[in-house]
Amino acid sequence: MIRTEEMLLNVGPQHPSTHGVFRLVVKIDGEIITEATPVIGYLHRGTEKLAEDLQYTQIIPYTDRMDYLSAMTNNYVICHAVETMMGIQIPERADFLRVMAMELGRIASHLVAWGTYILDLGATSPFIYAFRDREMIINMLNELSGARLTFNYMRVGGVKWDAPEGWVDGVREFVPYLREQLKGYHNLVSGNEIFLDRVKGVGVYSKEEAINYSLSGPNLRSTGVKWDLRKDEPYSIYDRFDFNVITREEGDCLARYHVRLEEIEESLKILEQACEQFPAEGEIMAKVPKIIKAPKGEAFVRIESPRGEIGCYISSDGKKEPYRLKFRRPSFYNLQILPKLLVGENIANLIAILGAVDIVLGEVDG
Amino acid sequence: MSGEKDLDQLKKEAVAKAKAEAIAKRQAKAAGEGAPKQEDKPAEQALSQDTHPVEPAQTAGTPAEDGADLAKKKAAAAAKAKAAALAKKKREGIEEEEAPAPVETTPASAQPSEDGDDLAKKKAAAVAKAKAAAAAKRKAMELAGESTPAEETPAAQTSDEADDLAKKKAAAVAKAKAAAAAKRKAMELAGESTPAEETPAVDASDDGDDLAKKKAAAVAKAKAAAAAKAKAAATAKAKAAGTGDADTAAGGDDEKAKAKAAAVAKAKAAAAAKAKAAGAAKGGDVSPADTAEKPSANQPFLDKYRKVIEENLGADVLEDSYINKLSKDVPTLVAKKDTYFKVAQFLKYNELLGFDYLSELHGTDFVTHMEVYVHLFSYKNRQSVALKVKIDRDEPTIESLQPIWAGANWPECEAYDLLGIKFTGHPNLHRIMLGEDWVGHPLRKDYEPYDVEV
Amino acid sequence: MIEELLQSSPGLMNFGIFFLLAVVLLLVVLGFVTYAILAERKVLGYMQARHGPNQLGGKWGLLQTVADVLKLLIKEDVIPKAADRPLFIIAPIIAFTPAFMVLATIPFTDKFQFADIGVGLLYYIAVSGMTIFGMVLGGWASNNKYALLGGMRAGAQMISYEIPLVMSVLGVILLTGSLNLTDIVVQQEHGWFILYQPIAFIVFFIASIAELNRTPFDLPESENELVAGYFVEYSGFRWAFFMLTEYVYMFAMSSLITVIFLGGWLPPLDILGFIPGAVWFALKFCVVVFVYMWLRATLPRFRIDRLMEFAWKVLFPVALANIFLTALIKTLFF
Amino acid sequence: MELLNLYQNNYLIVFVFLCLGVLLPLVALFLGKFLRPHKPSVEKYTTYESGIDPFHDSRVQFNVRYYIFALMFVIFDVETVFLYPWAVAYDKLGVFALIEMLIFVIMLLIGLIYAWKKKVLRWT
Repeated sequence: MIRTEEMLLNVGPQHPSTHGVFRLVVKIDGEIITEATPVIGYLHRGTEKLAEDLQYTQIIPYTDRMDYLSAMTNNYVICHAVETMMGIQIPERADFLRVMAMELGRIASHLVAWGTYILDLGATSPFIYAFRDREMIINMLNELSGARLTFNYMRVGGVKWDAPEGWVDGVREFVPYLREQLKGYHNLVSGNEIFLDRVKGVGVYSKEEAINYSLSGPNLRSTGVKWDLRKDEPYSIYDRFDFNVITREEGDCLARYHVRLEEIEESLKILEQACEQFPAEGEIMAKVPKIIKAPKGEAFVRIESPRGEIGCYISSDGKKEPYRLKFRRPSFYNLQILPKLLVGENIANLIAILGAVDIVLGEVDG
Repeated sequence: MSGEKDLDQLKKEAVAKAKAEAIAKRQAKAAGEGAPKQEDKPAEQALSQDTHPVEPAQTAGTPAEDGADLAKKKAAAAAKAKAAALAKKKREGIEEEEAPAPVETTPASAQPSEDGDDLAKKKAAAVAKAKAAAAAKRKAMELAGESTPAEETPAAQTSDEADDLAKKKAAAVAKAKAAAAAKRKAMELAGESTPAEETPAVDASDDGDDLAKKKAAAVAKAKAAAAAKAKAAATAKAKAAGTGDADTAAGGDDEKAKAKAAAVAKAKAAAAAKAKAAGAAKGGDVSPADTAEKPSANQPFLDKYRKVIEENLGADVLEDSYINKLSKDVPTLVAKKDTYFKVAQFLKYNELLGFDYLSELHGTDFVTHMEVYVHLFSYKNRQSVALKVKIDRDEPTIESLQPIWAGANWPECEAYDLLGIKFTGHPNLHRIMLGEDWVGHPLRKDYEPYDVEV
Repeated sequence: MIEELLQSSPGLMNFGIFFLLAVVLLLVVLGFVTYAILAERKVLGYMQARHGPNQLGGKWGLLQTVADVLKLLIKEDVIPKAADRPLFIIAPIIAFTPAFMVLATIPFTDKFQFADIGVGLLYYIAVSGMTIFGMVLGGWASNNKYALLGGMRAGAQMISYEIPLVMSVLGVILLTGSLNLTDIVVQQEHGWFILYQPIAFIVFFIASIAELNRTPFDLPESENELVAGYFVEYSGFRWAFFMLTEYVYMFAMSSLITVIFLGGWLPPLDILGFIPGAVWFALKFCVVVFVYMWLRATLPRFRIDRLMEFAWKVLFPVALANIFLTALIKTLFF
Repeated sequence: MELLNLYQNNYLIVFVFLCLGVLLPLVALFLGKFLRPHKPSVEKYTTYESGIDPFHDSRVQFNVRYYIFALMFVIFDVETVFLYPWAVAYDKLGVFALIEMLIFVIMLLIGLIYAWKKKVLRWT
């Protein structure tokens, strides 16, 4: 009998396909993974500790750096938490601006997820196409907030800047453009046999497992759980828009791929309606005290980020800084199922499965 | 609540006996209460009240009215109970303040404290004694809390006050959430009322009895009990103050005094208009308060959760439960440390609850204690619940939820890493963020960076 | 002159002349590689809605690759401590030498050919197989897990695809009855073998991509899984030789496909015969190279298990069937 | 004689290519020595392991899957080598050789099917 040994292979933190400083120690037999141990923390910046000495408004820039691919939702979740505690009503125009910014961010994030996923699978062109289209979104958000990645756009009670002249028209024009591009995306990748071969039936988990492992977002919806906080626990003005919650039943990488791509279309629907309903004028900030002090007590809110449900817990002792701030970071939770999925797969599938989870390390490590 | 109900029954059957026993127990408990570990929530509440007089008092100020409403509205009462729980929590928050208060009160409040423990039962007994019928029982329970210490006359007063206070507190808590404001007011009131309490208390007690009956009739439910507990605690304090040196005691324990004062104030009002009148006034006052409380659409869910849990796990597994108005009205359950795992397990596997999704788990260092906050969600019922547990800060150990929800794995590691909470039964508890060589737990409030350059 | 030289008795004189001619070819090949890389980057660029290199050497970036090579030349040479030093050093040489050797037999036109040996095709296949050693050795010598996996993959993949590659050519050999590449071209005067042997062409083309380690069969060096596969530890000029190997093979393989299936230097129609054969060869050659680049811009990467199964379960039986189909048809109809 | 010369010259060319193929890397690497810097440091000479100090030797007894593919290759490559002369001389050999070769290939095909059924052809 030929004796074979298992080899310990270290994937990351400096590895092209871990999407950041994520480390995975895998035990392989040939190319088959027999055990996988994720190691995180390389990007831990202690946001929650820092926040204890910061006023609420000062925390917002820190949230930009968590999920840096959709910073708008992070901005929103902390503002939403404070507003919920203080019972602040947001002006309608500000709500629209927020929703549009968040949906643009969601599209941008899904585009990156799509592009990098295909790149992980070895095709280079879709990545560039995705970034080309994302660039347009970044430009729009840049016009809105003055920054391309770390927007720091929202404030407790509203938004920092009003939309510049013609901005909404820009969004309106962008919607049909991206719809057209999405068709191209599908033509390019979705039917490709090699692609299907690599993602179909790979990394399958059931509905029950997904729930048990606290997955959320596209990772959860790919198993058929029809749950989207925008629809089911509406916050902001999401109840005014007509859009669908995309689900797939298979629970494999292909299902996650499709959920993301089709969610872009739903976001476009929201954007379209938001452009229609956008109030011509109005305040962009509610009347809030100069120094924001959340009332004594605690609150936990959760909203739908591109990666799943992002939550914010604030425990306040009535001061201007939070007593304890905690973010429920979807990538952190979504990543937990990884060791289970990887056992028995080969290294090529490792990449496919990890890419389909769509993590952002800034978020995983907090 | 169920415990209280039982108490009521017991009270009905052998109120006098119960009273005697209750008193004895209460005394004993009072002795023990110094350390707030009463089995029943009421007891805890009582303790908390003793310890956290201020909060109750604050709540009580407004709550007195609420209490009346509570009595009327059973559901409201449930809400109140929650509110009471909140009040308790607040009290706990105030614990520091409370701590001193209890000491003072202990002598005088020894009885009250006992009441707190057995308040429900004892109170019921006391009430029974007071001849307050079944209706009176609940009140009696509250009263008992009050009465046990001061017993009949003072007890009656206190009990009324206590009830009111509790209700008020609960109502106040639920409504305003601005418990702080209420507290402050209550504290002020307490300062004033404490002295007045005694005398009015007597009247109030009478009124209280009547009220108790009325309320009891209406409230008679568990809600009252919960509220009663809170109230009882407050009353106990008040009593302590009253029995001992109402003024001094009150002065000694601002919080208590406040709570008491709030109660007293109510009592005073009652006294002024005579007990019944006062009761009526309270009722009138309360009703708005109750209505204010009611709006929470999640109240029925909280009631349901509590009911299911109590029916299956016993009445004493939950330390507290309330609607967190600050957090989108999420029903919040506070488990005891030793029942936390059981409750969590139950929340997931019970068919009626079915919280199959762990949305969030983290810990917080509240200096006096550590707290683990778990946000659960049920995809079947589309409902949320928050589960909390308080654990000792110096020896932060708690069962791991990982065996129940696989998703608790990393969050618990994170809590361990940043706060030093040890989760027993966790398959791989390691320092997930900072690495095993990191010294200290950064999110603890007493954290000192080991490396000055970091 | 070449004829005379070939007919004279071999000696040092001949060696010297051949050597000089080979150096010329080498320079041509290096030039091709330089601009093939540039072309690839440009093609990929325009396919991906961008420009590719456009700074050095004018707006076409003509000197970009030259600058890259110079940069590689002055890059520090790093041999990891854990590596097997002698093997590490000779691995790129073993990989490169056969790549250059195969060029000796390729007939670029009817006049321009170096070694016109009778078993040219067999020679090509045999010598090109040597490169696998270089890759496996490089992976092994690096003493790196990724490199080892990459080397193993390279070995397994290239030997697996070698079989359909050589089998598909058998159909052509059946038609020509010769292994001499010049003969093969000459016999295509009345129709390219791509028309007579379409199945063989498809199998050969797919297998050739795998042999070249190009997308979608670039598993040995798949940067997303194995970082860079067998040459992950190589840097500077040593790494450059692995890359050079790949591009020289692309040159050789494109030439071979042109020769075997596309009629070499022959014009597509007799009327177009006034255009020199070299031009036709270059055109066909460029089309093949372009298709390789095109595929690279379009397709994702195969998964290793699918790749191996594809070779053994699809290509190999198809190639085998093609041989007997050809033999049967030839027996029955000709 | 001329044929022999031709033959020898052709292989002389192959030899020239061999020499050149070896010389080019040697010369390039040798000349590069004068151009490139040499500033060693410990980190630089560490094996790449995704940014972590390498652990666990990479030279281990590896999965036999690779080995089995190599064996398969030997079998079928030899088969192919047998096919080559047959193909070249097919015109002269005729149908009889075709049937003979068919039998030979079918026997090997049975081997392939056997391996297939034994799941040897699966990478995982």
